[in-house]
Amino acid sequence: MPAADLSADHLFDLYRRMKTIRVFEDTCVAAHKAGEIPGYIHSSAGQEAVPVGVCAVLTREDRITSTHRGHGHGLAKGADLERMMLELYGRVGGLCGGKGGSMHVADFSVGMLGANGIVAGGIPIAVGAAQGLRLFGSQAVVACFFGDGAVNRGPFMEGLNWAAVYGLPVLFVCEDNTFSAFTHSSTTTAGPGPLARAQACGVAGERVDGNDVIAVRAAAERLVGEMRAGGGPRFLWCRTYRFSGHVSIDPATYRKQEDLDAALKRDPLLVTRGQLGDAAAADAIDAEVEAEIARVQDIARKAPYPPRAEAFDDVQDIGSPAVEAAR
Amino acid sequence: MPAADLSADHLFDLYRRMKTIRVFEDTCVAAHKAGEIPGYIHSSAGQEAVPVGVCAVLTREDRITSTHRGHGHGLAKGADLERMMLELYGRVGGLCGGKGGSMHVADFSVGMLGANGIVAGGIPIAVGAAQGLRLFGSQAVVACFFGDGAVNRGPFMEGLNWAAVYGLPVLFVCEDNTFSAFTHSSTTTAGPGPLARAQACGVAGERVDGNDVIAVRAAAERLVGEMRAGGGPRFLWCRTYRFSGHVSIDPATYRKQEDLDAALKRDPLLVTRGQLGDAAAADAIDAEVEAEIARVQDIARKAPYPPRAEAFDDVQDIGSPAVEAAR
Amino acid sequence: MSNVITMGEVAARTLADEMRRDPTIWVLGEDVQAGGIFAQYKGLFQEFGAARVVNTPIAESTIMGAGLGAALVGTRPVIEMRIADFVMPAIDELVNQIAKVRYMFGGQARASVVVRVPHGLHPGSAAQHSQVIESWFVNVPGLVVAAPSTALDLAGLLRTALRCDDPVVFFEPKAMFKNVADMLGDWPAIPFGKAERRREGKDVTIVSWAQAMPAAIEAAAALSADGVEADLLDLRTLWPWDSEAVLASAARTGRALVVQEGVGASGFGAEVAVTIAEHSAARVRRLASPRIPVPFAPTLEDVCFIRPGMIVAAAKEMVAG
Amino acid sequence: MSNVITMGEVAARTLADEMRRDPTIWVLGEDVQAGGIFAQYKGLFQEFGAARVVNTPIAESTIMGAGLGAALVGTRPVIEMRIADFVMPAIDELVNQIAKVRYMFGGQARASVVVRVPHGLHPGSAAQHSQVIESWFVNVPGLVVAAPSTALDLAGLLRTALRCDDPVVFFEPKAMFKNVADMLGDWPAIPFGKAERRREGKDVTIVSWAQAMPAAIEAAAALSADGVEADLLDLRTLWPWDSEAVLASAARTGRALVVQEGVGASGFGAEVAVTIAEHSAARVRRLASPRIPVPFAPTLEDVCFIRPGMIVAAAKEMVAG
Ligand SMILES: Cc1ncc(C[n+]2csc(CCOP(=O)(O)OP(=O)(O)O)c2C)c(N)n1
Ligand SMILES: Cc1ncc(C[n+]2csc(CCOP(=O)(O)OP(=O)(O)O)c2C)c(N)n1
Ligand SMILES: [Mg+2]
Ligand SMILES: [Mg+2]
Repeated sequence: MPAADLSADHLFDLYRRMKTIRVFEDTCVAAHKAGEIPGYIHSSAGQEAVPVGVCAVLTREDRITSTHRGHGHGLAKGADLERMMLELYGRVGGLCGGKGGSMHVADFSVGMLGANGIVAGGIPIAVGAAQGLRLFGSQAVVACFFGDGAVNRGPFMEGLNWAAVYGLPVLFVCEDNTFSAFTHSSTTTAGPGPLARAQACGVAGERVDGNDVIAVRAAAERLVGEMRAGGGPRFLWCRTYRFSGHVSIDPATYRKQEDLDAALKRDPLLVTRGQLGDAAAADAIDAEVEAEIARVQDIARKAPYPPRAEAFDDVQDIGSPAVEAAR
Repeated sequence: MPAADLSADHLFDLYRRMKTIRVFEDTCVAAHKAGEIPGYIHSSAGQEAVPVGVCAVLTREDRITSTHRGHGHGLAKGADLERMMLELYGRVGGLCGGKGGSMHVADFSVGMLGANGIVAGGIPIAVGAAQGLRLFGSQAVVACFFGDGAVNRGPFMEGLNWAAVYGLPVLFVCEDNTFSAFTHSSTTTAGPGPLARAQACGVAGERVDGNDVIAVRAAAERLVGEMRAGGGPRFLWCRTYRFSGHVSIDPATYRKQEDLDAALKRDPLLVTRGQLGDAAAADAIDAEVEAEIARVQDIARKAPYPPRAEAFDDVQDIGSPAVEAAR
Repeated sequence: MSNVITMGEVAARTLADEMRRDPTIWVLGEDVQAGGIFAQYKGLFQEFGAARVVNTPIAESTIMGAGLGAALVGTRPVIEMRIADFVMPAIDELVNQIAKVRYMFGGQARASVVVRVPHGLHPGSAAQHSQVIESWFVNVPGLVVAAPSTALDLAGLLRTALRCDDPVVFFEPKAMFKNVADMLGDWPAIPFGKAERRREGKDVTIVSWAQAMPAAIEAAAALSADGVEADLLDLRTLWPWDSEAVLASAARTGRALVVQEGVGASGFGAEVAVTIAEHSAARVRRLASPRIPVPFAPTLEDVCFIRPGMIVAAAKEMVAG
Repeated sequence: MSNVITMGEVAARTLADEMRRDPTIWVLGEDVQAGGIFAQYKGLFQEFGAARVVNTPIAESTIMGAGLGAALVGTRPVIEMRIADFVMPAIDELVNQIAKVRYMFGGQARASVVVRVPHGLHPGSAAQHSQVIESWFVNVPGLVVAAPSTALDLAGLLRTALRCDDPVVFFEPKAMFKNVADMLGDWPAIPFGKAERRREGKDVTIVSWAQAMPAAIEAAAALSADGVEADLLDLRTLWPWDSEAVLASAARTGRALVVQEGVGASGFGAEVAVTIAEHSAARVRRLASPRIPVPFAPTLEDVCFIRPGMIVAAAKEMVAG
């Protein structure tokens, strides 16, 4: 049965979003391995409950910042599925016109301020976005996603302190998937963990089971509620596990099989299915999602690459290379 | 009376060092205002108990890193007074041959790895020094001095985490003089303070009255003892107050007169004099110190500037500008 | 009625003007409420308050990155960097993020920020407080780079920077902030990419900018006294830079001397001089600081300065040779 | 007996060699225990253990700064930066500290570090994983800059870097790490500052380095087939760089084409070309990537690559013109 305070519809909707992310990731990893998608793919399979749970309590006006593993964040915030697929394929119509690819998916129309190829790169951007919004008198909040590896980079602490100093409505979401690339994060992170670091900078928060979308959603709701009431920044530490390698071609041999097996048993999709308690309905959603993603993949495969001349657009207006080229 | 566990001799020695720093700073500020010393002077007047208390428990083999306000750290670690004065005057015989000046005083012969013009710049250097020393099997420890403003820069957290991850013997000493340049640090630092940040990164420590050299020394002794016993990094938060402006020419109008008055009553030299309980002996030390600093200032005033050609030395061996110039 | 003020005050007044015009402009940086270390923000806190003149923690990465975030939601931050040397902790945010967001995201985003960067030699400042790093940002697509040398140019280019949608790295001549000028009239916006002719001449082109300009002006006068007429151009902006004016001048004189403060090796002077060499038959030569960190002692530091005499000598050699 | 291995393995074996020789050499960086992302540290953890092959937190500032600290007490750290784009968070430590410590402290200190930086275009890597920033470090006094293009040069220059007391920024051609070569014999140290002639010719000098070299070699062969003999120099080190060899060649041919990967504006090619223009009568021209961030889609990204055909066309134009 769905949790008491969530309607069945809403829970099905959360499940559908999570499933969409999963199938999207798996499809893109396969397409990358098949040579259809250039560059790298960082799959968020196994972590879907985090962005879906958090974004469920955000409005379209709210903003998010993301990471190199950003497809799920974008899809959870409402980015267009077809255009995201087109972007990963580097085709015309992609979210970024093919200029960004997987690591730079963004959809500003829904408040998704961009994936980021730099670990912790989104953190200063998130606090600044909150500061800018305040200048306009906006009530919007900002959710800032980052990994467990990012908590060791300086901008993490700078951003926490910054948000607390100015009392900015930023929800810091640590998506703790256990690994920093090929390294178990426990070997490079000292102390009691991300939440303690946040508290030491004056940012209160919670730790939550990142595989349980209902729990993530509930915690996010509490924290964002406090933020909207003027409480300043909050922190949400979500424990989860990365199902794939760091990038699509990483066999992740550094990982213990037993850990992976244990994690797979706690697959967030399985957890949610259990909470839904309606396997047939879930199966139906699965089928719809798979069809939808097959459809957009087909579109992406057939779409043209952007014309070469577009490489010179959108660099800058003044001193533009287009001007130089035309000389 | 001297504290029970410190000999009178030792306490007199601590007082002499503190007084030396004070007179050095005051002399250099005056010389800078008189146009004798170029560049900037960041005086550490009022903060002398911190470096003197900490360095009292270090051996010559131990290393320290420092800040832009580094004269006191150097003198406390045993850097040559005359050569430091020569350096500030930019003369031949200066610690750095006149290449560094006030902001870059260093004396590697006594383990003083340099002042630093970059806030928090010494922190990564300190942890790396400890790591390097360990590779050689050295038992030496590293004390890392930085200000209360530095705790908001990313390398601060990176360095704490780093030292804890590798269990390195680094004593992080936060010399909290209340200000970050022209800004009261309380307005830019959120949360319960530097020590809490350290603890959140797995670094234990203490808070101490930074104007009481006996208390600083005692805390440093405890913490360094734990470090030498293999306990890993420790943190010492020293509360003190900057008597001068940020630089010699800063009138510090942003400072409340009552705060300054209160701080002057807690002048670390007065505190130590009280602990010494022998005004005549202290007066005698004062006179000796003043004479000594007048002596080295006189030497510095008369020393020649380095010859122009030396500007091209010590840049690099391969691709040296000296080679280029000679071509 | 005279209006004798410092260059720092000119900067502050220009910014105040623009902040009155556009409520989305705001400032963030260390100690900006105190007026900035060169008085270049003097009075702004008093007029615009803490919401628009934001004192920040010492956290350059986040000063730069937060400026970007605020730009992405539609404000126009002025990002104060104190001095060029302190940009370094913020280069990731400037180069990997600000310069690229518009492009990476296919035009969805704009980073309309002005990054203010006092730069150059300042006596007694030594290796970590004296650097010139212009060429790095010319090398970075997405960035506009300005480097005025006079109060009027600083005002006019700052105005343009605050009105333009591209991110601008705005280098300011830090040793000249205290110079006073009689700033009569108003200080109109100046377009990027237009050099200013400081002296007209037929014998040799001298191209310079930023803190090397005063020496270049003095040298040009001295040359004239000796019968050598220099065509002296102040670039004022480094990207885009006025290659048209420079090439036209070089074509007329047949000789171009490029004079810059800061290390010559891969300095911006190389880009100017090589462009002349590629596109004209003019002979080229550079004058710049040697490839050494800036030393402290006055006798050593002296080797980093470009003195008028050096320019005179180089120009005469070119004219003779 | 053949010894066909990848360039990544060549790098790892060379480093292993030197680590056996000198116990003060050690490595720090992200994922180095896993062998590095290009296998350039393969096997080192197994041989030297966790004390000398140190996996670090994701903290570039401190990776760089800790490397410096360890150098100041006498060790020789190899500082792994993963890719050039990630040097940016560590530029303060590299430029404000490492490059200057010896000088600022009047020769008391040495920063004998090797900063390894895989750089350049790598298909599909987009704006934040493809940059070429060589010229920034040529602009920084105190630094040696290497940029080999072959396995043998990588091995030989890495050896030299590990034996030299100056800090070396060691750029590695990241898209070539998987290339295999038959690495017979041993791989001796190669001095910094010596270019390698890849082809001899009298008609036009082509100067290149790093990832632009393969295209230059192909172009030189194609030119020869068309009767144009190029004198092709691979610089291998960018500071110091072999201006002697370049100037001698340019004097012989009277034309010099400088070919680089990465943005041309204030790229290192400008320094090379302008030096030729200043010191010889040779005509100069540059080929480089346009001043745009590196885009993702293959059709767009293509404009950033220097293709052999472009070199051939430019060289022929120069020879004809
Ligand atoms: C500044 C920086 N350093 C290194 C990298 C290379 N890198 C990409 S992802 C990654 C691991 C990040 O770990 P985490 O923050 O936990 O995110 P996850 O990949 O687990 O989602 C690393 C080291 C980078 N992109 N940026
Ligand atoms: C990275 C960096 N940013 C800014 C500065 C300019 N600056 C020099 S000292 C200082 C204040 C430092 O405050 P704190 O760390 O408390 O040290 P204190 O001056 O009080 O000793 C600032 C902002 C700098 N030197 N380096
Ligand atoms: Mg992770
Ligand atoms: Mg302070």
